[in-house]
Amino acid sequence: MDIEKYVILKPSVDAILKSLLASGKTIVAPVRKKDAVCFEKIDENSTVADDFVQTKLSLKSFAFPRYEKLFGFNKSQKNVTVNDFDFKQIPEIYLWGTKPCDASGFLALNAIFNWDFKDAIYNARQEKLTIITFSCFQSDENCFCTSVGGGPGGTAGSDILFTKVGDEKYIAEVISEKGSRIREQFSEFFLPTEAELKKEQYLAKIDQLLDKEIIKERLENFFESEIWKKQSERCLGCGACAYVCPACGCFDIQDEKSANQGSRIRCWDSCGFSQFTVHASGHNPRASQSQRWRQRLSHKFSIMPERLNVVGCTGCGRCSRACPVDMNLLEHLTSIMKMNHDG
Amino acid sequence: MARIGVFICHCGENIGATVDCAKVAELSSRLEGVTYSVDYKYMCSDPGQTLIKKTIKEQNLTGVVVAACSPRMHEPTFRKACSEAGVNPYMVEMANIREHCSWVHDKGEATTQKAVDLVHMMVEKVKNNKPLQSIKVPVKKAALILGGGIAGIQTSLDIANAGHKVILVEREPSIGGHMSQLSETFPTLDCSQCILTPRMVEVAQNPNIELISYAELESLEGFIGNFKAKIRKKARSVDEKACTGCGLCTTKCPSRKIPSEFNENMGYRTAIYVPFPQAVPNKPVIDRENCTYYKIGKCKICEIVCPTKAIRFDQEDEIIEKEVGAIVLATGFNVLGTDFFPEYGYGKYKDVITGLQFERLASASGPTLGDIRRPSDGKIPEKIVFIACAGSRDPAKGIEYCSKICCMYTAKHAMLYKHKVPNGDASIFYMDIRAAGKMYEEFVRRAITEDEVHYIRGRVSRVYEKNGKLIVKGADTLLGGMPVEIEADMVVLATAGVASQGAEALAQKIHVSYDTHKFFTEAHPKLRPVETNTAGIFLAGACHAPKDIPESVSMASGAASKVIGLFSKSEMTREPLIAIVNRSAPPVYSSCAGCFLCISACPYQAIEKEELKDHRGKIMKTVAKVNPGLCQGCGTCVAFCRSNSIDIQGYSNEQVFAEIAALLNNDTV
Amino acid sequence: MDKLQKFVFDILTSKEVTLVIGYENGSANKPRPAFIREPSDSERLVFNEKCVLNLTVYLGTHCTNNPGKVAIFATLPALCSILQLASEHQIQTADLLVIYCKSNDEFEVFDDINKIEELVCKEEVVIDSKNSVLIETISKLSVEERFEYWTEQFSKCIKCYACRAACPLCYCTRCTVEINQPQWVHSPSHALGNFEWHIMRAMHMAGRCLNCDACANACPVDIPLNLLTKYMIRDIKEKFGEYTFSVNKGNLLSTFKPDDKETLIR
Amino acid sequence: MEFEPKIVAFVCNWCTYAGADLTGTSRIKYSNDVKIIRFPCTGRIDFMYLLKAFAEGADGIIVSGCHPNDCHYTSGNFHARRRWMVFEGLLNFIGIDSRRIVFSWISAAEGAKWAELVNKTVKSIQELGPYTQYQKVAGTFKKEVTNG
Repeated sequence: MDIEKYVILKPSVDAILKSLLASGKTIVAPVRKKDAVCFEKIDENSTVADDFVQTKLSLKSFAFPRYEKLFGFNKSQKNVTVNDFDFKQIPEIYLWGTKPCDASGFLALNAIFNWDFKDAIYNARQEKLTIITFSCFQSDENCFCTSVGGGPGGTAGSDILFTKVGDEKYIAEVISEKGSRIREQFSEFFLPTEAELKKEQYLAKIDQLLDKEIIKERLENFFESEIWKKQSERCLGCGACAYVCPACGCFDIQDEKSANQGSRIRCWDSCGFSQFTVHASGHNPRASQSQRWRQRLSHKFSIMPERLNVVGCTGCGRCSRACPVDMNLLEHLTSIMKMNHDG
Repeated sequence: MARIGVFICHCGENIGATVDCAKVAELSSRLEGVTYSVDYKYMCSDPGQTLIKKTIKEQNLTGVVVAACSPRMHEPTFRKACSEAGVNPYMVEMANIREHCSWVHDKGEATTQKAVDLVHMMVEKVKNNKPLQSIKVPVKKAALILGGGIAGIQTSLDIANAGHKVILVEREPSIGGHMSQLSETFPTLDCSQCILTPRMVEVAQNPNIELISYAELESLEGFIGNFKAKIRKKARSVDEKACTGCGLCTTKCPSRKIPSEFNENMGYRTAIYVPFPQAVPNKPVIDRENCTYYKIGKCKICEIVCPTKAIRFDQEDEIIEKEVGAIVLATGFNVLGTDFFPEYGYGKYKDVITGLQFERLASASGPTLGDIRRPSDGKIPEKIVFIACAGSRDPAKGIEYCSKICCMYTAKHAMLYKHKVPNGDASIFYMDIRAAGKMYEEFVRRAITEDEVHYIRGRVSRVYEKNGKLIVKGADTLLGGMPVEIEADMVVLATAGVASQGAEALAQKIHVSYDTHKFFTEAHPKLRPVETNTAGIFLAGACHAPKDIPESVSMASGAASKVIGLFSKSEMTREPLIAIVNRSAPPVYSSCAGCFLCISACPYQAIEKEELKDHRGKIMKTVAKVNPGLCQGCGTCVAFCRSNSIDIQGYSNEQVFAEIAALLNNDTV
Repeated sequence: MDKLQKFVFDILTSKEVTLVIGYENGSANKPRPAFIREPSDSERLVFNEKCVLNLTVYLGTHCTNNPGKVAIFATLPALCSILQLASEHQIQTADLLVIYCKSNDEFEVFDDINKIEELVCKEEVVIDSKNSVLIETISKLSVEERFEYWTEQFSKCIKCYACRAACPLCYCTRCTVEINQPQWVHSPSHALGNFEWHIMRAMHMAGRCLNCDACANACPVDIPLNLLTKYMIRDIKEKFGEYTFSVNKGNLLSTFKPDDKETLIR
Repeated sequence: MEFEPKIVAFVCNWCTYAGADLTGTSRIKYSNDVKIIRFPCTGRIDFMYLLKAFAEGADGIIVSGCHPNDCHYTSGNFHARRRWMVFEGLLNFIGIDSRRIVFSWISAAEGAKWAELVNKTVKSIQELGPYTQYQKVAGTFKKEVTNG
């Protein structure tokens, strides 16, 4: 559907939140904890934080949890009963206060989980999410959404996007069916748009430093380049970057068992781990950290655009913030940009 | 898929009266992996074992759980029975439903349930058991004996007479050790040399014994059954083959005033010398420190007089390599010198001597030809005082232990003195008289009653010289600590027996443990007294702790029988319940990270470094390796290994996890 | 060029070493690891109080692959690390040049590990006051409250293993969490998996932890992991009298004294 | 009815297991809430086993082996002792109630002491009640897992 534009007043936005809460819906929103802002289930007394650049963790866990039980089994004496995944247990969640970069992250995940095999469980969780996004009016040196096709006011992946214009007013963009359902439910709040009102001037300023086309083209030719060794030399091979990334979809399957029960569990995994690609034989096609680093970048900026035609990065900058050794993604991509055509 | 048979034993009433065995069998049969379960009155009886064997064949079982008494009782029985029926013995486990269940709980549901739980645990364990083969270690049937004192001699003879090769290494020029220095021996007072020297000769003549004297162990590698020893044969400066032991050289040698070690420095010897007339081998040695030729470059008289031209001034130390299957340490002990005792004059007073020196005075072959004479002026002492426990049992002196032999030899000394100086006066200061041993107490009594030796219970605080006399100040605690002062002509200190010098270095060289006093430690204070913790290395005599002759000899024979036992087969068979460091195909080779901290955790030096090479022989990884010949299976390294690269067969991590899970999730049964 | 840069310039020019592992300024002027091979690059090097990352974590990988001698910037914990790694046979100290940095123009150079040990022996391993206070506060809680505290902290854990990757002493080629037969540690980041992981990690640091805080600094979700090992350092000092690093001493848990405390025996 | 705690005993084969055998031969009665897992030596007992036992639902744990200097392998129990001293400290700090873990030395001759230890332990665990706090945590891998 085409995006519908409205104007909505601050009190009305608060009212929507209140009445959603009142109607017993599960709302997940950013809340300020003592050390940081993080998304969590809120209630009437919670205060939603709106003055922060970025949470440590992305929102992907609400469609792609850190770990989830795919199925379980119980043994009693010699008979085994299997308990399949219970789709009914999946909660309906409103993600309130999502950032545009996180919202667009779901597009990357959707692509990954529906590329060849349609992942029923992921899709079911995704279905149950209503993503209510607020445009960014602040950013930091790690933000580069504009360089990967997004933006502080980007609508991709959201159901509704609110952009604060002045102190009392928001521009509301209704982007999807789920979005319009909310608009219909609270139609009295959604006022006709004002022609002269442009959200751009109210958004955070994030310069576009990269060209994803050029990067894609570079990566395709850089497979053998020395740059991977150089860039990854300090990489410790942990999973921090992948786990905070809104667009990383790699997972591992683990079986857990006790004497008389067990379960198959899907949990996050990272291409940065040395064990990620180890074969049963012991052979490891990506034996060195530089190969793993190359894989990470190629996958996000060349393979995914090529096969899923979406960039595997939303420019949220979390990986750069989380990295213990400052593997700054923007910096690395820039240096790749700067290199000549064939490495 | 596991096919496990469960066999519940009633043990007559022992289990049957408290546990509902039929029910246990019934419930066990429902356990996953259990194909058959039955209860029977006496599983360990012949019909019981036959029942098991029969079932194994009929049901073609892969594993067996016997629920009966303690595995410490019958595990071997049932493992043997099952292996006879074709099930690997290590696929058999026992659930202890007697000692740990029926005997300690009252009859009832709960007790029966516990029995089921114990069976459940073992069923889960067996599912994770792996068939194991017992370990075979080749054994080189030759023994290395270090030390040629009475203990070493006895061990050598016993092993040699059992038909095995023996290499006997002695540090001194001759074997014989301290016993050869003794005059008479308690409690029989027969002459020490008269009983020892024939044994020494036997050693020399036994074709199975290779005697290497004037030599020391240079290095040792390998493990039980397969040691490689390097022996340094010190330069004798004499060609042993050419030398006939005529002794002419020793009579002609010009440097004659060298204190004789054999006589505890109370007599003299020449620079080229044989320690004592009955020495074995009876070949002289040149003491290069004191030989004129080595000092100033001329003399060579011995070379001139030697009828067989056996003198070799240019001879050098020789390293001899030997392969042996077992080693016996018989390196003996030393006694403290008088200089250790400030209160008794720091050894300044010539006439304060040690017991060992007294032995030489009393010995017919000694410097005084058996007369008791004062070292200072050669006078026969009219009053003599013996001080027992000189150093021993004295924490202040750092020696808490009892030297064990002093009470007896002091009594002996007093007797010998009285026999030689009938009107002389002998007193003994003692703390307690420890005369535990056959005819020992009687011996001491004789000294007191027949030979009128004065026993004074008390310590001597001081000995000092006063116009030619030695004033011994002490107290008689039996007379309420009444001060005693004796003007003696001679004082004999029963100085403590201590570890022979070099014991510590040797222990470190061959990795055997030793106590704070540098005596070697036995593997178990009660049950393995002649073994060390290092498999294949045994102990004999006073290197383990001060001992008298009979004790040393019996310990020596004990060690010998251990060695003979080891040599009774060409392969040593060991239980495969040992630790193993994992190995896998390249490029991984092993998950061991090679920190080698396990080496320090292992009580048996069983862990070594192994270099894993690729097909070109290039070293890819250096990792830990457990030597199956040495590992005793305690599993300390397993629990220590951070990467869990070591596991132990029979108590593997998987087995333990299964046991824990089974024991705590009994809702299935 | 400050003294430190000059020194590095010289040893690279003279080919005494072929690689220098140090710090350079990264994003937002935060120091980050730098690997210098060209004398000209030595200008990039910095050293200041913000340089806390323990560079010895790179010694294993980067030294084995490097032709020639390696020089490394070291803080005090890094010195301990070098001793510990040597005692655990993880590094060849022969081809290592250690630059113990105090500031960008005050530093001490070691090419003999024994000299390092002499220096480290003099320095007691001390828990900084901030963390001591935290440890105190936690210790004062009831046992249930402590469990709740850690349950909450561990609930943040996403099992990214940055703590493991940043620790110089976590060098195992196959970590125990990667074993699933048997499942030593539940690998998903659920409550149990996280408890098992963090307890195991701490235990494996017993007597080895360098007190360098690399783990806590690396944690992307700010779990105060270092409190666990710092507490143990304190505890070990109390129970075994000392907490030192040595090339030949053997590890706390791989050695023993017959008269060790056994207050827990009932 | 009275709470019957689940208690696992990790014991060494040579001293405590034999001691428990002696309890049996001496027909000394004790609570059946304790079940024994046999190890060659206390040195073999990995600290993770204790966590696993709690995860599998144990309310209490007994760890027992040879008295110092009596170890069949001479030093396994010394190594174990250090391990437990350190582990106990860590568990306390993390809030795992070390009162639920009883460490003891019991020789092959101390059959009566074993019975005593078991009964004492059962009693003290009964006073502490079921270890729900840890079992709640452990539940996460047994029960259904929903959003992370």
